[in-house]
Amino acid sequence: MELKLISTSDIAVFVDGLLKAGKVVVAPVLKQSGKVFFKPVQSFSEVATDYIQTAFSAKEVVFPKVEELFTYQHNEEGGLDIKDQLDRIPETVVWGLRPCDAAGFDYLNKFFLQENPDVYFKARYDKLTLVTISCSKCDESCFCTSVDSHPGDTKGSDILLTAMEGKYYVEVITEKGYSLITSNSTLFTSTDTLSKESFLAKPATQFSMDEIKDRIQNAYASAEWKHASMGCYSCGACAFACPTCTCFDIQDEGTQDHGRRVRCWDACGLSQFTKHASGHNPRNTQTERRRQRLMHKFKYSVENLGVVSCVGCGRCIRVCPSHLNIFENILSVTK
Amino acid sequence: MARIGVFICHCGENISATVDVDKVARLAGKLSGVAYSVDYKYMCSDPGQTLIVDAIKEHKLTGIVVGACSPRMHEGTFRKAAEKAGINPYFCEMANIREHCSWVHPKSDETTRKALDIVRTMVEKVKNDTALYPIKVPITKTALVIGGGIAGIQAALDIANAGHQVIMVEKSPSIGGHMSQLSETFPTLDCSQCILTPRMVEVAQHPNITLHTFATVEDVSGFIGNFDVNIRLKAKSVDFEKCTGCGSCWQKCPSKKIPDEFNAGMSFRTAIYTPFPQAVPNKPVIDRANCTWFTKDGKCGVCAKICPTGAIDYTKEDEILNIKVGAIVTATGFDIKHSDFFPEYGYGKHPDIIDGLQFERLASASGPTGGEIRRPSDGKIPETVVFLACAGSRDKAKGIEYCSKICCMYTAKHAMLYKHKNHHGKAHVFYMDIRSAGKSYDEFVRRAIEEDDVNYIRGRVSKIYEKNGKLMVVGVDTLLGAKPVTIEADLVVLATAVVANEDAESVAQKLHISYDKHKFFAEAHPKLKPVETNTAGITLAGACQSAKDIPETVAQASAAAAKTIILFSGNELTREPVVAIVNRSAAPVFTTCTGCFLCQEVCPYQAIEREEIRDRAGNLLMNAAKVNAGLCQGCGTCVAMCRNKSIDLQGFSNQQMLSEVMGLLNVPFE
Amino acid sequence: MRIGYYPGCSLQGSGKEYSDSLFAVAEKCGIVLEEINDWNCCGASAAHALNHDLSVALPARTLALAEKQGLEQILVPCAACFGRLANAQQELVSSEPMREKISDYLDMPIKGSARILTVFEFLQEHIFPVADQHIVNKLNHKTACYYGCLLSRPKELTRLEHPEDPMEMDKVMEMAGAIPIDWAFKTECCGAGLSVSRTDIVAKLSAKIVEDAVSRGAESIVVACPMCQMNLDLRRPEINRQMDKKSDIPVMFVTQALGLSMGISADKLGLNSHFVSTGKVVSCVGRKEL
Amino acid sequence: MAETFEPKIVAFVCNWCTYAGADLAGTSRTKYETNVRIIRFPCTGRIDFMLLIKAFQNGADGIIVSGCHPNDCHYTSGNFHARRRWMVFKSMLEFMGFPTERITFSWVSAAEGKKWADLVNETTDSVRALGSFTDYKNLDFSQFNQMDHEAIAR
Amino acid sequence: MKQLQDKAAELLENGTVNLLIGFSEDLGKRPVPCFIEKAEEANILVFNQECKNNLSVYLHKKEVKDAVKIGLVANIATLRSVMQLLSENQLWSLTLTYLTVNTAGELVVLSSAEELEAYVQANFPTCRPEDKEMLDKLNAMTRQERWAFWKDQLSECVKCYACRAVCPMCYCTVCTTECNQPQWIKTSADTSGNFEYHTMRAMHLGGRCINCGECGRICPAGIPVHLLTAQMNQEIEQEFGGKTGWSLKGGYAMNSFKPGDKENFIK
Repeated sequence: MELKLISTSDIAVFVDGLLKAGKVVVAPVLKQSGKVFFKPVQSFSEVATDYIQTAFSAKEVVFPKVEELFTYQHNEEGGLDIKDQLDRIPETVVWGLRPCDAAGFDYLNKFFLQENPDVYFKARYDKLTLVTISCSKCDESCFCTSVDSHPGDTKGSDILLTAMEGKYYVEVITEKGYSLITSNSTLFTSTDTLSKESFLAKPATQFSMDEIKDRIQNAYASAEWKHASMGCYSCGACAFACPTCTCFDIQDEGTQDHGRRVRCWDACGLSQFTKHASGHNPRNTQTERRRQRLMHKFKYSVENLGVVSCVGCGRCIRVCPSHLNIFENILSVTK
Repeated sequence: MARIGVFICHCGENISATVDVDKVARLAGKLSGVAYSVDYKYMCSDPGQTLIVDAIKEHKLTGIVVGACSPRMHEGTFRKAAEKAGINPYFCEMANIREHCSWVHPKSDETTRKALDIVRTMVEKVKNDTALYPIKVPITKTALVIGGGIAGIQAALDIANAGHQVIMVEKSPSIGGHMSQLSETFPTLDCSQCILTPRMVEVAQHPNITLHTFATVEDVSGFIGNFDVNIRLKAKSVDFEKCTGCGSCWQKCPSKKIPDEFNAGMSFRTAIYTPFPQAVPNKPVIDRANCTWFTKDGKCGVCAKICPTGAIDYTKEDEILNIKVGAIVTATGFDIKHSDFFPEYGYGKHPDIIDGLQFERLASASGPTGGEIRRPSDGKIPETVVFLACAGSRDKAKGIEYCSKICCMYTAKHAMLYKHKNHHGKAHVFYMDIRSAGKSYDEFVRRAIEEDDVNYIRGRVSKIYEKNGKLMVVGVDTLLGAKPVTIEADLVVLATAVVANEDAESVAQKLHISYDKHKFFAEAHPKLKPVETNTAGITLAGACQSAKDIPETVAQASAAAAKTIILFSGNELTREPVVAIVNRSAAPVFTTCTGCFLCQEVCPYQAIEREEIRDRAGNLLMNAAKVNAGLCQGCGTCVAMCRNKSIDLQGFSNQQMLSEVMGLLNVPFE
Repeated sequence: MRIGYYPGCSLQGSGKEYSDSLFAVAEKCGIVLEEINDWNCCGASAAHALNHDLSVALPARTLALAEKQGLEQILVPCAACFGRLANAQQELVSSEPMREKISDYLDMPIKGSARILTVFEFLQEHIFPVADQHIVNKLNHKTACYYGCLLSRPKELTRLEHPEDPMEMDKVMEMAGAIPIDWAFKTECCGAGLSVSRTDIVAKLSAKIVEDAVSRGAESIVVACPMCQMNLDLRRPEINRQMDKKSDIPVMFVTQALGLSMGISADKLGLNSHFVSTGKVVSCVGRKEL
Repeated sequence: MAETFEPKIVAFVCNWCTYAGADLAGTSRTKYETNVRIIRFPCTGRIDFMLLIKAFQNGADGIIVSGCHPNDCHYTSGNFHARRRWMVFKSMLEFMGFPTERITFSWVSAAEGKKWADLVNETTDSVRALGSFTDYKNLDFSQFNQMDHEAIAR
Repeated sequence: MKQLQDKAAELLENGTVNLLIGFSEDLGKRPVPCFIEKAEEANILVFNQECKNNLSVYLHKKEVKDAVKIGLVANIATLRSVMQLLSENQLWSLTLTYLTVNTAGELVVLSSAEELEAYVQANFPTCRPEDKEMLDKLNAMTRQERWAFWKDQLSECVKCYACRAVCPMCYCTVCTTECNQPQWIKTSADTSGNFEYHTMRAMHLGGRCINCGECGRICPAGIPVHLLTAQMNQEIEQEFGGKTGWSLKGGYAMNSFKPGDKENFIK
């Protein structure tokens, strides 16, 4: 871990430098809808700087909403030619994600790589560097501090930037991060004092994770689940916006003769998610589906991977059509 | 895994001249799922078909594509071949590489490539074909004829004479309809009743015909071959078993001042009555609305006292008779425009301005005046009679744009009849155009003008008013210098418009048949299905479909009968299985149909029914659409309308059509 | 409900008794008629023969003024005026371009939304409901209700129930205790347009009307159009000559008749300003049943 | 592409009128362009708008939809329903900025073999002029693939 | 407000209603859908301009269906969609009572479909101005500009199907998007798959959509999907007449026809 400084004016130079070096830079871009999305940019001028949180998380850089696993083609000999694109994945830098998203990557890593690693995820992740910018603002949906994180958390990041007057603190956390700045080392000056707290946002703390962790153990039977889920329209918005939701569905598109196999996002909130061919559905009501989602975040993933899989980014609260609130729900079911 | 056989036909030179058939066969053989592929000179020839049959057996083919001519040409042929070889005929598809390819393009690689594309498309379809089996619908070989006019009578007799049972329903107490009211008929001037009554009697006596007079159709359900009909037998108050038709009851009946429908209101009848002397059945019924017994509870009762056989029974109630029939002939006839429809002619106010039917009664030997033309007001013989053709017809302002068709002819007839009876009288006819198309029709009109010197004036009449005992007919003569003319008449006869019965709409709704904006029943196709309706098994006869004269009516009636007899010629009706079907599956899904029933509205054949899906306890779980294969004609409009694809069309299923598109465009190799 | 009122030239001149009686009746029934400020000529009957736009613009101006005045109903008693206004209104609502064009001419905004009432509609909707409180004596005589052409044609505008044989006025007269006769010339033309230029034709046409009415025993003719009234009344000498018999059958406006039955004085109703004396009829009022 | 672009055109036609019309064109040996491939439906009423979308998605450059003239429908009203659907479908596509000139709607009766041939020729010419329907074909990349391609482009 | 709460309490008390669907406020004082089964809870109810959700969509929900007797605190859009649903033979298993607040600010209680129809027709909403503005803006663009607009918008769609989930007219138990024999709609959320999905959705809703605008409001990617159906409704109303959610008798323009329908676009 190394500590450096960079002046605000040099940021653009740094990013454009990365682009010149042939890297794909994926950064927040403000679209006409007024929402901010992660997009590949051609120059720093496209990058949005004033935003609390992007509409969707940066997870799709390693876990695209549609990932073409391979294409197949019926050949004259009656066989199939199969091609994948793994070798075509470029060096990529994600610029300007928030610490909560970075923490999300930490979870994604565990999920995809812990046992029998997923080659597609790995191929992308290996070529990925995360440059995080800590939060100077937050809103009532933010609750990272309730899930053992905070607006200046370095978890999952390769580099963490923190803005202060005229310059940025640069915390270089990993090798990947280090190699990224060495490519343009002249822009950075070393420093050893780090006092960023005063520049960080102060999101409200909704609950203490430790208490929740043991209270959740017997939450399954809580009668509150029904109340917590009545308003749910059973759309997948929360899961698709979530930095740690990893459910997917694999589909073949095309004909017997030729087509492609794709991996698409899926969501446990969708009514068809657990539906059997017979028509029987073990999670037949939204109550069960919502419980599954929340229990997975706060209990099952702890049991399976040893970490809570909610990073408190608050996206699910912002996107919910009926304004369901994950921390309100968690509090009510663990009462 | 499908094992498809592809058979490319040269059609002599017809295909091979421009298409490289050998290449098509060779490349088709490489398509996934194709197990065998061959080309041959004449696939439709016996050796060609044998080749197919053998190939299917030898290579265990599950389906075949014949690349040859249009399916409209030989689909049947090859499907039979497939069946012969032991596979379901609906696993055979034709790739039209002749009409749509070899004949319309020059010899070139492009043409060959197109031929291959067409074949590949059909290969994709065959892969998704499913076994279909002809739909068999049992037939109840009894026909229901609604209406006892000349149309109904003709249809009933034809069907009955073909050896089938017929049930005839007539709402009035006697059959005969409007024709029985007519005096003479054009163009021959022979007596209407003389030619009609024998037919009426024949109906009454025919062993295959069951006649229900004074009865109406209550409701109709079911479908072609299997209609379930309820008939309301109105209480006659007379026991026909006992009644001998002696007539002493109506001679003695005290309430004698009821306008007589049969004489178009120009004379009176009694409350218990037979409509006319030659009525069939010739037995009276009590018109309860006008009978003192019913109106002044229990007073009178004369007929009961007088009846020698004690046939009168005031306690009788309406009965509902349920019958099962296989086909229905609708012959409910027509009506004409009535009083106060013509304020400008003061119609309804003045007794001497009458309509065509009233004149028929005046002219009829059995009419109120014994066949003498006397005017209703004072019974005098009119010296001047004015006839108005197109009274209401062809008149937008009156909401009747159509031509009533029969008026030109019967007006000429009326004028003639009048002249024949009063040689010195003057007869004037106001007309718009004379429409006398028909065998010896125009000659007939000429005769009226030339031999019987009827004065034809081309123009319309703006008003008729009375002035010192005369009817002033104010009109215009558009030919002779377009001058207004006023004729002082003693009697005016309006050839009023022919219109649908006032209950036509409700009848149509009971039968689930469609009708036009004038409430005339709609034929299934204006040119090719003039007697069928959109509801299979229900046909039309006579003026209920549009204004018609007698010969046309009789012809259509026989046509309707023929359609019915054809339907009855087999024990069951076999239909192409190309019909729509709503998916069904096991609980808890049952079906993906959401029961919005929007499909019901688009179906031209009322083939979509509601099914209530209930659990064992009988609780209603859901409503779902269900296709009646007996009615469905397989157009598939409902399929395209169904939002979540719950309804599909066998033979042109979503899977088939989509894979055709996919197969056509995703070219595996060139 | 405010009711606008458009007199037009006749009701201030030849047909003054029409408006007098109309106001008398309205007053009796406690109904206020608001005259349209600064109204102008309706254009009948010359304008539409000369210039189509003009024939729309003239009535349109009046309509625009009415709208400005916030009137949603306008009573137009004169048959000719009614024809023009109703016609113009239809043109305005049925053609957007036309509406814009006209409102440019006038440079006033115009919707053409106000409802234009015939005298019959006015009587039916506003007088009928309260009439029986005010009708004090029966007219007690046979009368021929004469509608003329402008009140019955075209049927789309005049909205009569039976344009060929209208009954609207007959109903009013029945209510007033008269006995409307059934006759044949209700909607014939009296020759209005030619009133001045071709009195001979007027005489011919009007004679038919008077003759039929008389021959069916009518003791008065009731009209709702100033032109009709004028022709049948003013031209009586010519008419008599035409019929070559003398008829002194009076010709009243429907409102005058109604007024009588409400006990309003003949004077106030202007019944004394006719050419053919109305005395006979006035004297029938309240007499024993026929 | 050096040689002139040859469009792929799919025709969705009803069995009773247009398909028969095309047959007539064949029996009377009327020559026309080879670019059109016919798919037979019982009735225009059966043609699902999704099939048109699918056709474009799978590389069609143009589409013909054709059936019986009004009042000639074998099933009396299928084409009337179709007509409404196409009217709305077309305007909706236009609203989405879709080049609707690539879709040709037409009535071709069983007697109009000539009209069919002309229709095919006209449509082929116009679509050929419009060129390959790359607008739509280019949609067929996931957002991530787009990132890849942009990267590889540099 | 008090009035509403009391009435709701009364209905729950006397058993006219087993479950009442309405709005309460969350911590951020935003109105959120709430579900009340006990009279004493009725005091959390609120109703104001901010209550935008179209609650009728919940009537398809199993948990709600089970309650059978439902009370609905509804804005006009919600009532209108209930009308449309009734005309499509839905909701037959429910007994519905509607509570709403009219323009005069008084509480209105509707307890029968007929009352509902009368009220909706009397208070029928016009096209929302903000929609109209957007539609005119888009229609003024060139074809290419529109294409670019939608291409950019749809590229953000992740197929979370929130637009479908909040739509009361999307009540199919299995949506076409879930059909895989054949697969009509690609599961892929790539732009062409999205184009396909939204075209399909618009076609299925045109002439049925009641323009509540929920789908557009809640899209997590901020895509104005509601404009597609708004445009189609506008088109359909102009060409064929008939308003959605106007009559219990329905009158869905897309499965009726007039022989004289426009056909100038047909060769």
